[in-house]
Amino acid sequence: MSAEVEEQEKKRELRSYIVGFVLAISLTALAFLVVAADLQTSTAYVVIGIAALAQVVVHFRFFLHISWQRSTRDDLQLILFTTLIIILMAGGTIWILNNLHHRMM
Amino acid sequence: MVALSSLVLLAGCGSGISFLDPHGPVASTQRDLLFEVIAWMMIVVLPAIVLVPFVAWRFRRTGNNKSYHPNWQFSWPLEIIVWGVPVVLVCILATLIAGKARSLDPYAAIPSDKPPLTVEVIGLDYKWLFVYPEQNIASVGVLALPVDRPVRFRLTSDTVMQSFMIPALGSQIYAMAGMVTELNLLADRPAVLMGQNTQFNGLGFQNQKFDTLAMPQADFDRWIANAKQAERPLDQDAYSIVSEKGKLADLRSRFDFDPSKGLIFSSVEPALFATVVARYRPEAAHRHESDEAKGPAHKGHDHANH
Amino acid sequence: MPTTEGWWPLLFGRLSYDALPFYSAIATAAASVVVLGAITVVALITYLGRWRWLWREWLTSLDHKKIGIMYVVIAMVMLSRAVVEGSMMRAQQAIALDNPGYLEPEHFAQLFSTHGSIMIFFMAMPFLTGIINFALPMQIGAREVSFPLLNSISLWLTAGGAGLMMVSLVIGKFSTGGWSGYPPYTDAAFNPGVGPDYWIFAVTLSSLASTMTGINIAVTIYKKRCGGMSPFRMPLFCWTSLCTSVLMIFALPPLTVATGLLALDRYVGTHFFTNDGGGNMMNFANLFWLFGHPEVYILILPAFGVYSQVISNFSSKILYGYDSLIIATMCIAVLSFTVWVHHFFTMGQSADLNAVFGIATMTIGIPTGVKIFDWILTMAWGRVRFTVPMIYSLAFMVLFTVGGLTGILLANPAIDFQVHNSVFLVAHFHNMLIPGLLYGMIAAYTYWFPKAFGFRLDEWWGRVACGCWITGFCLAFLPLYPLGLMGMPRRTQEFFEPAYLPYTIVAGVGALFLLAALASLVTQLVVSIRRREELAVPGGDPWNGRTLEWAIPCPAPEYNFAVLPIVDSRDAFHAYKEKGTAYLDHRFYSDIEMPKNSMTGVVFGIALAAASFGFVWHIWWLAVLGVLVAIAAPVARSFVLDTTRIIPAEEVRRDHEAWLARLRKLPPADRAVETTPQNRGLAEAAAA
Amino acid sequence: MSTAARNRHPGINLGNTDPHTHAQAEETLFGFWVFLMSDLVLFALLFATYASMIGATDGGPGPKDVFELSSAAIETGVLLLSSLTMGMASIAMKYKEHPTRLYGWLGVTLLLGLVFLGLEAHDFVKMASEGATPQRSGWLSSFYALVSTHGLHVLAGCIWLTISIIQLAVFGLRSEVKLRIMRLSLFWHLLDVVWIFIFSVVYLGGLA
Repeated sequence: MSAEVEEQEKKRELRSYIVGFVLAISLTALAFLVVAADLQTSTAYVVIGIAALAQVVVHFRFFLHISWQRSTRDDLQLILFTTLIIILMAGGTIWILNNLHHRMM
Repeated sequence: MVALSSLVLLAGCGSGISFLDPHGPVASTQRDLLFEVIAWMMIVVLPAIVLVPFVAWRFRRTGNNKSYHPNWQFSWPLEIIVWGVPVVLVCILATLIAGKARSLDPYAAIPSDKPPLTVEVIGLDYKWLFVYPEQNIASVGVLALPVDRPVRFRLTSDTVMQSFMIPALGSQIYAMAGMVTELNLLADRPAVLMGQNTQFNGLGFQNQKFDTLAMPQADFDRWIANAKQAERPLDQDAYSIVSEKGKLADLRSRFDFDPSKGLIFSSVEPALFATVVARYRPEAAHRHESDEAKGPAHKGHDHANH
Repeated sequence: MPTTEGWWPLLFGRLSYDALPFYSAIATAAASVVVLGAITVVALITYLGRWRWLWREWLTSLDHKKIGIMYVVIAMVMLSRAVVEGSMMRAQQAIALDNPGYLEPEHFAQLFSTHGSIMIFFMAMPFLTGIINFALPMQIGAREVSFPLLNSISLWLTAGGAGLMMVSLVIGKFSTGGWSGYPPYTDAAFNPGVGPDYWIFAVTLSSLASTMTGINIAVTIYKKRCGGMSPFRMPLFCWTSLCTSVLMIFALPPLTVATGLLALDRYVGTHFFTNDGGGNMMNFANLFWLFGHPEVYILILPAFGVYSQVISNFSSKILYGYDSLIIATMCIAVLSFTVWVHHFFTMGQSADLNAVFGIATMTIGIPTGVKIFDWILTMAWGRVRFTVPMIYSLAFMVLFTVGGLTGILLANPAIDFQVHNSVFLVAHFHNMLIPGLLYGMIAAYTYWFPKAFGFRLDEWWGRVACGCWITGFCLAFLPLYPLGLMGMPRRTQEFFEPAYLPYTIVAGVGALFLLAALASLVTQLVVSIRRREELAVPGGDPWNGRTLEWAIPCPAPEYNFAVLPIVDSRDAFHAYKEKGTAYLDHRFYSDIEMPKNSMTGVVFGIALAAASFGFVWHIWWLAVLGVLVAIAAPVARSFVLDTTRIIPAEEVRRDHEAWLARLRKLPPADRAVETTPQNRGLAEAAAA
Repeated sequence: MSTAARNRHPGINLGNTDPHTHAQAEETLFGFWVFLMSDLVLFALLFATYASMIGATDGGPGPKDVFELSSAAIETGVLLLSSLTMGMASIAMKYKEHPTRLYGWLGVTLLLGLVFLGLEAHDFVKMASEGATPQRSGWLSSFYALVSTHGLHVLAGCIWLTISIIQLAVFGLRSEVKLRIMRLSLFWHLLDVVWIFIFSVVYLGGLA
């Protein structure tokens, strides 16, 4: 591997971290500002939720180097399967306990 | 199989302890559903049970069979049957579940031209306390019900989680501290029925049984009138004695009563049930008061539609 | 006894003379058996001078086969205890009509709690983990698992948990809250004693161990397959092991959370599941069954894999519907995460919610049904040999179908409202776990035993055991179905309905058969060891096997394969034999790098078990010390860089060629003499 | 290049600069990644428990009484910055930059981790002094369980960082040490992902 290619790759990876960091910090700031600005609660929830999901994608993309293009790998499948399980478990828990709460408390 | 076919014989014996000998519409629907599901399931169960020994014996090594196909491993028609039949069967059974779900929801009111009788049930360690708020009496170890009139139970617990069940009448449901669950049942003929807790709650668990006396309205009215003469109010002191850990029979040292007839209280401290609930969940007290104001009959339907 | 003041509580926490089991004669006897058993084992090893051998060859070994065997040993020991406990309960209920019987209520409650906890966490889980550990790497043509040290750590965590269970029999009382340990009953307010703490820590150790095992097995299957072993060439046992390990990875965390939060409630005074303070006990049920339902399939899937191997092997026929079975397995694995509410239909949630989960539950019945019919079709047009593993498989298929029927009944919320918490439920899950899991594990034990030790198990005693397990199961559990329909609740120490009595007596007789089955298994082992010369199968292939593990000697060498195989079909070894290339001399051998032994696992497991004991008895110095040692052990190990050793190519060549030379002198055995001493492990197909 | 392109795993890949370690990394990192996913499920359930207990204050203090936006914001910033420095450490390791750089970045990450833990401990002490202890209500129990589980993970990460620095000094940049740092950086980045949900759901959700 030539030094030149290596240098390019290094630059690309450095840039990836910096871009990721800037995106993440902006999304974080957005979410905090929405709360600091005392927006209407439901609007705030929506913005916080979207910012959080976007930031998760940013972290996976820029810090953990997961992307759609290399989807032949097992890792992405693993992440997607984990997401499915988490949605089932956490979503199910919240659904069930809310339902029970409404019916008996 | 032997065990399952003997079910039919069972219906006769042990009267009043089981939904196989139902004494109300809920239990009888459940029994019919049980047999219906078993019948449908025979479509796959019988072939499997017959084919396993048959195929194993037919193709035994020592058998005189020339049809040996060691590499035969797939057949589309068979595969379609193998997947298709269970899929269709499960679809049929799913409609059975979906169809009966709401009407058999323990919270759903039982259709009747008579207004439901409300009974408040408090689970204690190794006994159930029944409060009749309209009649202002209470009982432990015995539950009197008028026949052909819906009963709406509201349940809570003053101890660990328990499960309230009168098998011959229908469903069971958990009773938990600080929470109120609901159960709607109806007895359609007079009988003495077994009632119990089915959720293990300690060393006296096996003794947490009670007699459910399903009786004609006139007898029920007489039973209430008798109860009122007991001159034994259920005030805070009496409640704290009843709610001590122990079996019903243990209460004989504190009250004078015949355990086979149950311990009856002639009056009940106002809002005892709400007090017990609020002990664990103070904010719940308000909610239930407002619920009461809305009217009880409403509630079952409300929730069924959630 | 200075138990509450001075130095005593600092040193010994809540321990005192009262912790010894002299409150009941039966408990004292049980504790004595444990103590005497432990002393006997220690004395025997000392007498034989085998401590060093034990330490070097077994305890610190990172060989997946030895770890697998040690798991199975744990499972067998715990199985013995739990079968005896189960029989004691059946005996109690056989005489319990209006009669408190011979067991105290508290003792009875401890029994159903330990019986359930042991059977699930310390019999079933170690058994299947052991079998997978033993067989899977050989089946995929690998020399070891991906993380051998992690494997040893998992083993020793499991052993630590099992040890804690055994200690609870001698010191203090175990929980009376059942294997599911529902609060608030198990909260400090209602159970301030040490029982629930024993349960929490034993279960948590097992839970952590299983999570790590799951990771290890999944990665092994993903990354360690031999050349040509594409996923759709793996034996079906590998597929079910993969699905099981995925379930372990994702389903054990809810259990860890549930037991962890319960521990916080008990130790710190938080309000997760308490009656008051805003606690919500329903979340415990939710979390526990988020684990509990996938757990059912963690238990059953490896057994399904074993049945697939056994039925194909002993029908001398390729598995019917291989792809179909794989799809069915994957469906089961995913669906198993969507059904947990059916364990608490009666908690009060809405009818619609119950209906959704009821229908999801029944949906699992589809792939399971498919499997049964695929197995039947595997036998069809084959040549079925009724060996012991095959008899277990046949019994399984029939009895499991009955369990499937009752499972569909329980999946219907309206019916569940009647039979929930009844002995119908007890009958159902024993119906799934005894014919489903246990028969499969014993079949696997019988099937792979020669690969582990070089000789077959005695066939006649195997059949006796098999007959006893089948008769015992039918008598002990089928009567519980009608009993449950008649409203008899589970966990009842006494009952008052005369109608129940005939059934409980039959069930009690069944328990005797189950005890006999256990005794037969022990006898079989002893008889087989005595006859080991006659039963030896040095050829390595006693069953005319189809998969790679049969291509190597019995017992298998440490490195499994002298040269890593390359496969080009499913049932690779069978294909080699057909082509006559099963036993070839290899031209090139290379050095083999194998992991060195390590004591890290032993130290880690014992340290956490000791810490758990410290927590249970509030002996805080022990708890802290144990945790610190447990952290220090892997850290210290990370400073050791020299972790592997090389087996020289020349040694591998010598051993392999010696084996081949021996093999060529063996008489090929016809399948008619498969179970006789004439079977020396060379199948006729290969010889032809 | 072709194998390097095929064998990619989360985080920094050593394909071009150290093919030997890269080949080993495949299996080890996949295993660690699976562990992280299992750990995520554990966090998901703590979140679900928290969500189900949001109303369970039992008459005690609620989110608006005990949370401060500014301290949550500072903690978030510190943790995010530490993710960046961890990334810089990975790059320094991959491209064999001068050892002091690697030490430097790892050291800064460790420092940021410790600062984060200090801030969190300070928050907890302050809350407890206002009566918001874990024993006060179900909601507070679930809050402490969730946030301190994350905190414990950060603590474990800090210990791991310390050990890595020591091992770098003792062994130099051997494959084993590299693999450990690669796993550590995955661990660290994923803790940051969990923190996104904590500040969004717990702090911002509670204060909004």
